[in-house]
Amino acid sequence: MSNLPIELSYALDTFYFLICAVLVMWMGAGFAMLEAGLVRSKNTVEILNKNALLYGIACIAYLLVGYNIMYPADPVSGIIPGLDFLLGADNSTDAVVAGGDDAPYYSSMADFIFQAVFAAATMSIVSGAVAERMRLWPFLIFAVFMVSFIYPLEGYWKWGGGFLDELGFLDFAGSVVVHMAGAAAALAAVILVGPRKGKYGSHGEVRAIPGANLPMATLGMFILWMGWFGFNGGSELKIANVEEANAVAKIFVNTNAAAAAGMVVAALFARALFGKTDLTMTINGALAGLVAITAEPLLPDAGTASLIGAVGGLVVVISVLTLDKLKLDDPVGAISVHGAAGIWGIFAVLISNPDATFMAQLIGTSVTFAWMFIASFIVLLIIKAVMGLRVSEEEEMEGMDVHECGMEAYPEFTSGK
Amino acid sequence: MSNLPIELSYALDTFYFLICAVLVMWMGAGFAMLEAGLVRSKNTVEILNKNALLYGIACIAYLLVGYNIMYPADPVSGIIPGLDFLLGADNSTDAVVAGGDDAPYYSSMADFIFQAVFAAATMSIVSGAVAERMRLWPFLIFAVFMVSFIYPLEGYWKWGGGFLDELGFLDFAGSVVVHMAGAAAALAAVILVGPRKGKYGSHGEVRAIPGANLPMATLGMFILWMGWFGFNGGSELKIANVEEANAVAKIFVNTNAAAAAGMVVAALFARALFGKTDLTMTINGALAGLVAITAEPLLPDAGTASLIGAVGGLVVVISVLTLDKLKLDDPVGAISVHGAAGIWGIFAVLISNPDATFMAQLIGTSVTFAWMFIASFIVLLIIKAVMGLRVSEEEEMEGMDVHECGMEAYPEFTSGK
Amino acid sequence: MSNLPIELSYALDTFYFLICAVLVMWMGAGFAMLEAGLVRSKNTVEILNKNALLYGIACIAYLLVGYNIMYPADPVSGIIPGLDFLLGADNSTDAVVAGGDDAPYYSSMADFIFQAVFAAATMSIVSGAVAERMRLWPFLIFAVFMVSFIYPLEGYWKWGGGFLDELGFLDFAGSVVVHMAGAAAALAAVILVGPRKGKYGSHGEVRAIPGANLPMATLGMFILWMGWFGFNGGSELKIANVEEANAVAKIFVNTNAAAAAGMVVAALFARALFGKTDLTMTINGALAGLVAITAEPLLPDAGTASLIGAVGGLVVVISVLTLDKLKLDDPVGAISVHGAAGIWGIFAVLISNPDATFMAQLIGTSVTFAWMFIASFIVLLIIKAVMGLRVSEEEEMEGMDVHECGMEAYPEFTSGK
Amino acid sequence: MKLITAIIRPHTLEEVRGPLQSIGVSGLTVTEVKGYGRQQGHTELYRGAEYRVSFVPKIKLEIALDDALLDQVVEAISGAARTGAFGDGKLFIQDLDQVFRIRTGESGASAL
Amino acid sequence: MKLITAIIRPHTLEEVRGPLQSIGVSGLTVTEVKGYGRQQGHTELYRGAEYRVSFVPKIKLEIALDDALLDQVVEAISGAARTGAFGDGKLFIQDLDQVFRIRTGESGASAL
Amino acid sequence: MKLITAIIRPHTLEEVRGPLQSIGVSGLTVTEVKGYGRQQGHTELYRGAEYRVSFVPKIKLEIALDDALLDQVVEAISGAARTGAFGDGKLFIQDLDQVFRIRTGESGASAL
Ligand SMILES: Nc1ncnc2c1ncn2[C@@H]1O[C@H](COP(=O)(O)OP(=O)(O)O)[C@@H](O)[C@H]1O
Ligand SMILES: Nc1ncnc2c1ncn2[C@@H]1O[C@H](COP(=O)(O)OP(=O)(O)O)[C@@H](O)[C@H]1O
Ligand SMILES: Nc1ncnc2c1ncn2[C@@H]1O[C@H](COP(=O)(O)OP(=O)(O)O)[C@@H](O)[C@H]1O
Repeated sequence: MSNLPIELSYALDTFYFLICAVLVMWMGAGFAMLEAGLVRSKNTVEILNKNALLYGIACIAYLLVGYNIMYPADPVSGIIPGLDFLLGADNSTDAVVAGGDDAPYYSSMADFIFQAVFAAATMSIVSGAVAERMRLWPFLIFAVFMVSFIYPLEGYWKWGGGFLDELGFLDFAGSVVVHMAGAAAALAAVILVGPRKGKYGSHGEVRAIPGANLPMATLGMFILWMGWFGFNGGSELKIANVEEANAVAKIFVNTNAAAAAGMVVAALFARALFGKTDLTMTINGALAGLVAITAEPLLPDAGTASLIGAVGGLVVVISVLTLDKLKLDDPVGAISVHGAAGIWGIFAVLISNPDATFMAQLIGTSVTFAWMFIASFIVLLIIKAVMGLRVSEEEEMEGMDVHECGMEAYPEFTSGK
Repeated sequence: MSNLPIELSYALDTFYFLICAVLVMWMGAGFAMLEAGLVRSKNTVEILNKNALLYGIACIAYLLVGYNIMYPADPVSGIIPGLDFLLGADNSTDAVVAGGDDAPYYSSMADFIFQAVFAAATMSIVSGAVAERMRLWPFLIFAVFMVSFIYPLEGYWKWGGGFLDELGFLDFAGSVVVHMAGAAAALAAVILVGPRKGKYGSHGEVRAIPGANLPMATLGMFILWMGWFGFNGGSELKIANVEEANAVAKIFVNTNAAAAAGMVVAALFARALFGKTDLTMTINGALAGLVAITAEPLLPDAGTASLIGAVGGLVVVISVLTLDKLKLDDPVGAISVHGAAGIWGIFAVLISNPDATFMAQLIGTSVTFAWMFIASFIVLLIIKAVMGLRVSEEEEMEGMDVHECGMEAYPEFTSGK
Repeated sequence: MSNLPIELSYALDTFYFLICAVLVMWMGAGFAMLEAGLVRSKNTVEILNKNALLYGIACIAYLLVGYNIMYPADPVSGIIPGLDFLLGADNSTDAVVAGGDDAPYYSSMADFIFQAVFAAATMSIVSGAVAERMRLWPFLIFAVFMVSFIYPLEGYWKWGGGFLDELGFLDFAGSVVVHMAGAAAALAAVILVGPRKGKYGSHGEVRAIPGANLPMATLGMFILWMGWFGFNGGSELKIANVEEANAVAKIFVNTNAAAAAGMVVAALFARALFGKTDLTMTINGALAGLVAITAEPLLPDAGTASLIGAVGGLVVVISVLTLDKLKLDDPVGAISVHGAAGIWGIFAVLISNPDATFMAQLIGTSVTFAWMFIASFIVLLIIKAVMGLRVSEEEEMEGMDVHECGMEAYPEFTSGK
Repeated sequence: MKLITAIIRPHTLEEVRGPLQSIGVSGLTVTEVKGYGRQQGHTELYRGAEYRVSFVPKIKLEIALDDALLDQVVEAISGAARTGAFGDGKLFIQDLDQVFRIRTGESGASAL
Repeated sequence: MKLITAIIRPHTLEEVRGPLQSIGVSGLTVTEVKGYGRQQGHTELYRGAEYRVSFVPKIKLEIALDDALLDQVVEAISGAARTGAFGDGKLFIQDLDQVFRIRTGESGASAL
Repeated sequence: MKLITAIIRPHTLEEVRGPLQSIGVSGLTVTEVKGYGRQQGHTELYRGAEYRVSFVPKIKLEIALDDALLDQVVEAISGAARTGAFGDGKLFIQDLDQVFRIRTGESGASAL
């Protein structure tokens, strides 16, 4: 009975963790809706299949091996983690009530699922960037490698206590560890598969390929925004005392403020540039604000958080336009949202966290980028050699849905385009 | 260590508040989907932009000044609050564990975000009513004023401890303070912008203008219903003891019961009137049930709550038909759902709350309505004079999406209508 | 003050229960989206009306009488419960802090709403199976009987402490008590209303009738997956100590793992069979994995949970193909997902729960199936005699939306099909 | 050569196809249209306001064919598309000056 | 008999219908089409890239009628569909060899 | 005057437009249609049941033009729309009695 408060604390922290995990899991639906809304109708079933299956594959791969690589029981060195499979037993009541600094204060199962949904989110970033041309199963095979090894290894370097962590690299909830990492892999994939047919004209002009269902894309944004409360809020890892509860609440406020500011600024900026209020930029702006604040959602006050998000909103618009100039075709803006805004976010840590150093942030970002880009590039190259990455020209013209999935997304509405 | 229970209590209350805030934030998506489903496809991108951006603007405006007006540290009088900006520091552990009646029992940051999403919800009500003809940026500028001053002031009068509160006006979670207030502003806007072209025939006949995507609208209803658990449940403000936990649970039960009854009764009533089961009335009925119970979701038993919701379902159907007779064009039924059912709800408090008086409810409702309507009317009149409120006839005919947003919602499906 | 920990424990358990209830309520939206996506556009408004109204009716009917039948205060025998109406008072603080084994540890109102949303879910299963031909109001009248008596009675036999429970029948969160039960009722309805016109050719060939909106169906899957964390996680009934918190966390992990495995395996299996990656099978696979693990989500380790889900994914694909061979027309695969995978799930309990016996599982399943099927069949037969179950051939050809609801789901897009 | 334009009920399309193929019609073009004739639409309802959907969904078939097939095709379509109720549709026959097959450049009857 | 094909602005459809009915046009077929003439489309914008929507949505009316009604109908459509701006549309007149009513099998003018 | 009706593959529309404009075709009307000729559709799959999507999406172009332009336009469309595989499409040529421009009331060749 006298242990009840400690047990309650453990239970509350576990519950908080589980709810945050559910919110992050829900982001899978957000990515699916966002991407399904921003591709053409003829590639919609395929992108839905990708988003659903990548989530499933990520959960399995991370359970099997990814989690143990990222959080090894017994790491070999700051660079090389160990290798282990599946999950161990959960904490015993005795260990919990024993107290002391090392006593576990939440379920390790809750920890696992929270980490697993992060891995899935990283992979979701890639699917949008290669939409409408990368084949389904080569993509899913890449997902296996990505979630089993590529992502967990860099995750270990920072969050698993590896060398980037020791170096003082600071990334609270993953502006770089998750978002830019996903964007780096996406960049490798985009370079390897090339742009969609017809995206860039022979005279270098950029051709718009409008998405088929904008309400769906907007729903995706709202879902991601909602899920981000779990993403950042859960990354505090504890809520069960006054200080921690305040911290989580502040993270909620800052996350929301950054998203709001990123959205409004991107919309205003797009309007100034184009003369119209581009809804896809409104959406990308909100997401960029969220990515930008993710590296440090706790220390800034709400005003500063708004500014960090606002700059994210500017960055994403510029990045979208720039990538198109570079003929890097990213149908949903994933590289801009998660990559460009992620890099901004990681350096924005310097604004509010006195422990952050420019060099550590730079090294952490560079190392993560290099690893994610190169490792992804090599794995994709091998898959390309073995089975090919891209659909045939005819399949692309007629749509991946019929060829890969034997089905149309909107069989009663779709026109012959 | 002996303070652990108090700290836990604080953490649990804060967590509960944050989760409720997430649910109410999610209502933003609900409004967006509801409205995007009930307008024509040619105005869909614009209404999505409105719903997304108004949420962002509301969060920023409420952070900057609205929150401080609604909950002033140092009010001038029962009518006039103070003026202050941004947020202060959160509660210290010492203040919390000190105990006593005044000791804070949840994070003030959590309080802020919970209040902020309420402000956004109030604004969301307006967007639906003026859909398909009010221009985007004039609307968003109105949102700035609405969330910075107009809504917080009346909010202060009741929830901030102002004169309506002292008067004994009772409105638990905002049937009037939020919902009817939003509807009053919407009414002012509807009067000023006028009906959609073609809505009312020259011989006074009412023409149907069907919404383009009914599944989306239904999703919106479900999202709002889900979010309402946070809206009403969070308004109990505390959960961390037996009595409060019971109270929150009862609020959940009653909220759900009222929505269910409102929905079923509205569907039956519509079927009796029209001979068909009108899905838009089913949707509006559920929302009306929710609005009706919002003023007092705690005291009635579940049976009474069902009755209150059921009457809400009747009220909304009658109100929709009546507004059309009055040539007040409200494409989504926002004024009926939030205004008419809100007024019913505020008087339904008399059924179960012995402290409620007819006069207090009447004065509270009248004052809130008058303020919201007149203040909104004046601000909108000024915006109208400066930049105009309504799109040109040509823009209206061709759709706001292309003109305001340069984009179509369903570019591959939309016909030439 | 010294009671604070006990009160906190009560509050935490209540809060956990309420959140789980919200997640299960949200499954109503999941079913609505899934079904609205998988029917033809001409029957979409009707299926949305069905899903919305059945949820409302279920909540009311369960409140009025269903809950008391399922959990009688004073049961007559192991087979016959009592009859009682509405809800009693909630637990007093005194009773809670008194402690002891019988002391209530969460709000009975929270219990009610958690149970109510389960009843609604059971009914939702039926709506998908009879989509596109069973008339709206006969269906809703059936829902009244189903949620008032048919489901609560078998619920009493197991979860209310009736004879199946005493027999040692084990069904943690309802693979059989909820899912197979719903499927059995659906089967009765499918047999009585017959297949959709044109589904089966005169030479026995099976004709595909593609759903109109696959993104919507995919969203439905994600919503259901999300809601299932509440469905299974809440069925642990307690979280407020180390052991229980670990249990809930493990249930989350296993639920997710089973869904992931079911999805991936069904997709692979469908690809092997058909040469294409059938999105509807991906979706059904995930749901089958969820149904399969529902009977015992706590005891298996995550690897075993994955296997249980994986087999669920195989089962559902085979079942979908088999039902079509038997000319049992189930447009959304409800009987396969909830029935076939539910039966697999109930026997999979034998794998990890040493207390389970084959005989008890068999008897429990058979009794539940027999009761649900026969009782539903009889009630439906009576409704059929009184008012008919099925739309006329002309109504079916032109679509139920115009005839039953006077409205089209996508008036601007739908073609003349 | 002739061009037959047939306006038929959407759900009779499948019934019409078979006979046409057995006659030897080598191709046809389908358009979703709306129209009215003696059949005058129906009313729908939206938030209590009735509105006439005055144009009923129909399918338009266009078939280019050799004069020799004309009567048979008219017969076949009429037979398969008739239900006897208002709304069964119309057949319009026009002269066709010339036909080209894009793939091969053939023209005239051999291009049909 | 003649077949009039009119390409008009979508929102003028309702204005055109009334006059046609009073003249005695007993049926018509509507198709959603896109096109350009002197009116040359407009630009939309997507993620910063402009693109021409070169084809403007139009409504195509097809009306089979007796030669006697031709002038009146041309008049009526022209009058109701004219706004005076580019994009008002075109009328095409063709000969119609034969018409059949599927429901009854009638042919010729009585089938219109 | 002639009316050319061309049934082409959807994605060749953009290739066809340019040449037509250089020839001096002043307007055209586009309809989304489905059809079959030698190209016979494809199968899709839904929940294990195969089904033929027998009609392939096509684009129908209608161009009213002066007789003088006819050959050039036939040439231009054939050239730009040809891939050499089944499904390239057809061209139908019909006489056009009369044309009116609604905006101005002009008729005949000057209305094209
Ligand atoms: N005179 C006409 N000109 C063009 N299309 C017509 C005409 N009359 C009928 N149609 C087309 O044929 C369709 C079916 O006509 P319908 O109502 O069946 O006439 P009826 O029953 O008198 O034969 C109409 O929806 C319309 O699309
Ligand atoms: N030569 C033509 N052949 C076929 N359709 C045409 C032709 N010219 C115009 N159209 C159709 O008529 C519509 C309206 O043409 P419009 O721009 O109004 O020409 P104008 O203003 O010169 O009369 C176009 O969108 C197109 O669909
Ligand atoms: N006889 C015909 N009458 C009407 N339309 C036709 C005819 N033949 C072909 N078409 C149209 O032309 C399109 C292309 O035909 P296609 O398969 O290319 O024939 P081919 O390869 O023999 O030229 C078809 O989809 C159909 O829409």
